[in-house]
Amino acid sequence: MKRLPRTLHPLAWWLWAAGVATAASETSQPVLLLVLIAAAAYVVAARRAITPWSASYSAFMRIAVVVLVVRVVLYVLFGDAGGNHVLIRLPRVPLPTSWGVRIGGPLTAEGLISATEDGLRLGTVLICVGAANAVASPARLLKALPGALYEVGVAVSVAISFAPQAVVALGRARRARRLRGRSERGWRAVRGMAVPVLEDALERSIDLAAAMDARGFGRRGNVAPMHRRAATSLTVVGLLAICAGTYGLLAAGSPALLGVPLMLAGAVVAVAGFAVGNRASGRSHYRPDAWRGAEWAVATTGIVVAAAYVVVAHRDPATLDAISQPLRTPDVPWQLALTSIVAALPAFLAPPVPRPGSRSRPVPVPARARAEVAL
Amino acid sequence: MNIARRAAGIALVAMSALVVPVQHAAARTYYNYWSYWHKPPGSSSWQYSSVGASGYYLKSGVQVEGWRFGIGSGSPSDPQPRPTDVSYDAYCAGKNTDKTYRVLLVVDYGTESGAPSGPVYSCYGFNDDDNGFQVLTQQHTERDNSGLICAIDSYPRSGCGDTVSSPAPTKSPSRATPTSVAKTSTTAAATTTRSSPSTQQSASPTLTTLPRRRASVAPTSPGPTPTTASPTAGVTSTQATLHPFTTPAATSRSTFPTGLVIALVALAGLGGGAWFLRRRAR
Amino acid sequence: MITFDHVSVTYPGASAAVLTDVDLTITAGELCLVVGSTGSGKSTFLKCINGLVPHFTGGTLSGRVVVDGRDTREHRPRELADIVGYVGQNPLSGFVSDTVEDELAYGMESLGVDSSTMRRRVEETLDLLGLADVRSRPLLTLSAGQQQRVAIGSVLTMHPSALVLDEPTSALDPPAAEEVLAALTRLVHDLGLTVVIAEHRLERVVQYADRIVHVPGAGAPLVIGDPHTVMATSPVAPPVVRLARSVGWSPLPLSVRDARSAATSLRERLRDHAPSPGPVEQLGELVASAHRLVVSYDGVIALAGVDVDIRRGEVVAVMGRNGAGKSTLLNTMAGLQAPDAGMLDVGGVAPARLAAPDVVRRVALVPQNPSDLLWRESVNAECIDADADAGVARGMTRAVLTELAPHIDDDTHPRDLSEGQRLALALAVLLVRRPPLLLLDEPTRGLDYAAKERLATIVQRLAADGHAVVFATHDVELVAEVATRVLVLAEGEVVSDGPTATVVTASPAFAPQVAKILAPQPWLTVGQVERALAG
Amino acid sequence: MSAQIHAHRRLDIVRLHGRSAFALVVVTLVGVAAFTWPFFAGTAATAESSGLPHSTDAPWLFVALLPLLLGVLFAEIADGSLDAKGIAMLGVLAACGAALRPIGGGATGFTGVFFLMIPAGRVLGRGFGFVLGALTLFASALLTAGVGPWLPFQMVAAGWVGFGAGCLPPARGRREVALLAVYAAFSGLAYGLVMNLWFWPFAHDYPHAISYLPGASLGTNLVHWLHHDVVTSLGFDLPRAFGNFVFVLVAGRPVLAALRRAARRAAFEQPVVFTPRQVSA
Repeated sequence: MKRLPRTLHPLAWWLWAAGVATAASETSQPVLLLVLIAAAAYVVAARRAITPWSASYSAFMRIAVVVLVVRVVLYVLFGDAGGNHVLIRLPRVPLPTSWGVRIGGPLTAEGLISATEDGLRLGTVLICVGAANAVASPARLLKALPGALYEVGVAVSVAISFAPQAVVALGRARRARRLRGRSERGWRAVRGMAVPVLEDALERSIDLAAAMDARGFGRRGNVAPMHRRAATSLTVVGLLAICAGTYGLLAAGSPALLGVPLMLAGAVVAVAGFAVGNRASGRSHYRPDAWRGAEWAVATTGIVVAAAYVVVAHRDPATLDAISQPLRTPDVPWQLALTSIVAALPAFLAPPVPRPGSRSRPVPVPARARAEVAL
Repeated sequence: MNIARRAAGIALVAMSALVVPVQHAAARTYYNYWSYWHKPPGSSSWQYSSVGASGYYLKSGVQVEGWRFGIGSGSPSDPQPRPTDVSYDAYCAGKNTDKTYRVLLVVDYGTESGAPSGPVYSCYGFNDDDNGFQVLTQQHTERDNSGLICAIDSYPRSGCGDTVSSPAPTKSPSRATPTSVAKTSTTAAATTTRSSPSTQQSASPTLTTLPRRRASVAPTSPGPTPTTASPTAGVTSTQATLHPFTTPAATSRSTFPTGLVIALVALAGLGGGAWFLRRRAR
Repeated sequence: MITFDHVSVTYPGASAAVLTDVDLTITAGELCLVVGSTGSGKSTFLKCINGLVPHFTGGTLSGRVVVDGRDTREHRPRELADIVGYVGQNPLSGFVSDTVEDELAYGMESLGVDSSTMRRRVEETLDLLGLADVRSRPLLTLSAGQQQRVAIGSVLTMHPSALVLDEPTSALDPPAAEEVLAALTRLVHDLGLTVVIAEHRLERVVQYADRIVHVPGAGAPLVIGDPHTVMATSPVAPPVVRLARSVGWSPLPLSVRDARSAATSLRERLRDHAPSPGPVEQLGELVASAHRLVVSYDGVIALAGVDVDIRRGEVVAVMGRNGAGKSTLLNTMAGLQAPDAGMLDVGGVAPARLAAPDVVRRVALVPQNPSDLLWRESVNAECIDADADAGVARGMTRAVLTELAPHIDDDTHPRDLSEGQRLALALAVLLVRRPPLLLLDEPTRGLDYAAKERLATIVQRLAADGHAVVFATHDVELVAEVATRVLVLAEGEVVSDGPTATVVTASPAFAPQVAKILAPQPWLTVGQVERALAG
Repeated sequence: MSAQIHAHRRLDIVRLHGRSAFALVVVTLVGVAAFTWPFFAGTAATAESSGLPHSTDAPWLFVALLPLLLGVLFAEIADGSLDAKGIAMLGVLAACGAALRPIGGGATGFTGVFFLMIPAGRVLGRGFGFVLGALTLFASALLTAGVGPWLPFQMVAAGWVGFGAGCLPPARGRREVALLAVYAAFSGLAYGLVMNLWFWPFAHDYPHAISYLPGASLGTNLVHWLHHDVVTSLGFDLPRAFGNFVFVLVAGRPVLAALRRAARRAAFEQPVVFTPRQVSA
């Protein structure tokens, strides 16, 4: 039977990606990591939304490679891993021992491989994120924001729709400098360019505010005060629990109950607060993204993969271990090999993406897809 | 507004309430973990290592490195590798005299039931101040998690510094007698073939300096070549050195690598598929 | 429907009231046109209707404004959103979301309209405003006219009973303005909405208005009445009205159609006169000449082999629909864009090759948005900067400015000037270097009649001083007023190039109102007719 | 002249009171924890005791937790103390910040994101500064498809930058600009160092000298962390700091003026008065 093309709920995609990323972060088994990358690549290739962000996958791919390289270079620089298969001994830069830093020294096969594995793991996580960005255009996440975050959501969507104009305005300002016979380079140019753009933006913000006000922005429906109060108290309690949980997590040897469990409980309560507040806000949503079977299916695949890896990681860590200590041929548990394939299923579970021109919802063209990773 | 004030109040109370139990809860938490010990040159007693293995660099001269699996609170009062009075000369007398750094490595699997019988002793000599991690991984395999050594020679099979409710009655070091030492040492020799081939080598004087490795740095390295060692040791050592990618019995569970094959097939299929789809999209 | 009960408004920090004792009632289904020069208080008047004044702007409002039974004292703008739809000047700056559909739905979302109703209303509105085919397009990719229609639609979906529009076309070029006003009149006639609209393109709306409110400004009392009576005296009036006044027709015709029927006698009287030639042109030497000029932006050909010579003393109007290459021609002449082929010679050199300072000595371009050229905190600072740039004695720019636009305060922030004054300042800043060639891109955008007339005189004076002026525009009235020569571009090619009178009268599309009224006789401006009748 | 009056008054258009202030405190506390836990998580075994299977799971936990907290915070702030003007101002300023971000290409680490949020925090108040900082990075992440686990951390860090700018001591004229410039440089550097922290624990397999050692003493880890920064990110942080400094120094004054003027024209906190009809003479 023919499935109608529609865009999957972004949240489903992100759950899937998060699951795969979690799985990747559990292992440093290169073969498994490569399978996960391939799975993500396949899904992206099959179910890419037609947005300017589609390119982000390859962008993240490049970043992942950079991460890998950096990682290996670091090892070569400070190579002090174990292992007895010495490939080469770099001359050691004499540094006072007190620094605790050694540059140079033996490079072992074990060290090199473990560095690669480590880099590969980080790279895989990045690639999963890139996949999510590519299949679910992040701007659509905004529509999935809970009602309590409505105002902030508006601010962000204003920012998103205005940013391209700001870029254009920057260009105009640069030309204007030339028209006044100033050079458009150098620090001083920044001033000459920034000010007109900023002035425009600020003037616009005032018109915008008027327009929003006139269109009923911030007009709360008749909210039952008990609703409001319930939401509030839930949020507050949740926050407290989270605080306590964090504290318990970090305080040496606090009872286990005080750590993650409390934190998660707090999170749940806070979310409940959101839900209540959500019902309380007298707003409606125009054509909200549907959450149907396909969404469930895609989300599940992610969760399954993550679960499998986590379980194995705690049952039998040795199998997920690096193959560098000691050097050995990777022994891949067949269960994991199979689950990794599950990660590719969304390529078939998700409905086909609508072609542009039909009911697709385009989004303003952003600057070249670029991802910032704290490295 | 007043809600907020109340909330803030609750927060304070909750926090202060939390601190109290945590404080003395922290006093007694015990972990079942591998503790790391040194006997620097000149010292005859174990010193609990404050830094991780790969952070500890050998001192020049004669010293002892120790690993002990047991229940402790992560403090110098934790059970020490046995025997506490072990010295380099007790096991490595006259070995590696030409090396700057001489090490006796003691790996003590502890007293729990199911632990590989040990301790296992190995003698090494180095010309570089390599770190404790390198010393350990010369001939032992390890499993670690974020720098913390979880298992040595795949013991324990799982877990990593798990907490235990109460400290098990640990044997006080003083009770370790010379006889027990002798016993353990012999059992070590006996067990080697089962638990870890490395211990056999460590027992055999010829291999303790790893000739191939030294050859790359110190051409003048003396000592017989592996082939002159005892047949079994000779075989294992040549395997370990010439074919680094041998699968130790400890970690391999299936003779035919089903998983690996599946994984590789999946890799090829998915990768190829993705590539093809991308091509077609253009 | 909408009642002003002795309303006066004073802004915080302002000494005098903007509106004093406004007292009127606008009945349901009425189209009320608000006229007045820029800064006279039109916007304040409109903003009172949905409570933006004083709730949003701050200030003191005495008296009462009641809309559909709701008093703006008790109801903030957002509580009036479902009865008053307010649309501002610049459509783009009012947009919250990024696609047409979402924008239309936005208002309803905050009203909490249920989703099936929302869906239905959006579809209705899309059809009503002819936006169905762009429903899923990003707002940025729409034409200005479409954007303004979306802005209107975005308030219509809330089914208000009154629509308030503050100069909905002032930021648009005439074709776009046409679209919007056409849509509006359809609304008035089809939906019977109450519409209050401030507009300075009277020639298009005045004939539809049921009532006109003239805001003289400076807190003076409003003039309220039916179009004919108000127009008879109003200082802001479209050419057709000014012609009628000067000839003394009554009843006052408000549309070209009425005027033509009234004009038979006038045509008789004018038969034996010839239009006095416009500003006499003594052609000086060549300042710019393009030969087979080809320019393209990333693949798209913007200019396909343009030939044009421009001499001192000429005022050349470049006309043509959007995307015909008008701006490109000007930008290329100003050296912002390098030609792909052909020869361009401005003052003996190819501008694109020159460093910025050398270019501005030969050619000055005022972009569509003059405030791009201004980045200082005060008029004075701006002038001093310009003096320094030009390397002339301090005060020169200021002098130029005062003769372009007298009485502008030194300390005013450039952004606080009216469009006309800002244009003057931008001109002054550029003219202080006395470039022989002056380029203006859409100079009349956002200017009211008064400002336009001032611009016309400025341009004529510059031409008389021996500058060559080239301006791209859609504004036929201005062209008729000042241009000595018209250049019509289409798809990057010159389709006609000749003296204004011939080109403009040749096609009704480019004909000014007077020409339409007095056709076939070649009269272009009220001025010409008056001169002829006087002499 | 009313300009002067307003320029000298410190605006605070996103007032933090009651729950929103409390939420901000919580976010900050948890945020601090999220960044600095590597230093305080005693031994890896402690982490174990509080339910953390691997110490490397902690960052993931916070990755999941921070967005929720930010959400709560924004919800509380939006609830009441954020009107249309504030939202619109936030939106366009965040957009400008996002538009400025690519300046420098990112290759050098030199970016314009902070250029606006610092003066804005200064002029429009610390609450506004925090929200603007966080939203700027959020928006630019959405625009450049840079959404990822690092985003919540970036948002919190940038929020702090904006908040700090709002807390700076009063100063006028050149001294104010200088003050902001120094702060900009400092925050540029600090931002880099802090952002390394969230990521650092993932680097537990890094070479010993620069890697995170669970269970090691605070001192050791601090030293290792600094090494890590010097090796991996100082090359990005210094240009960023320098860029911020020069940006603010060169364009700080007009930008501050523009913001103050806008705040004035937006008539934040302007009195709204209704008087009965005055009988006109």
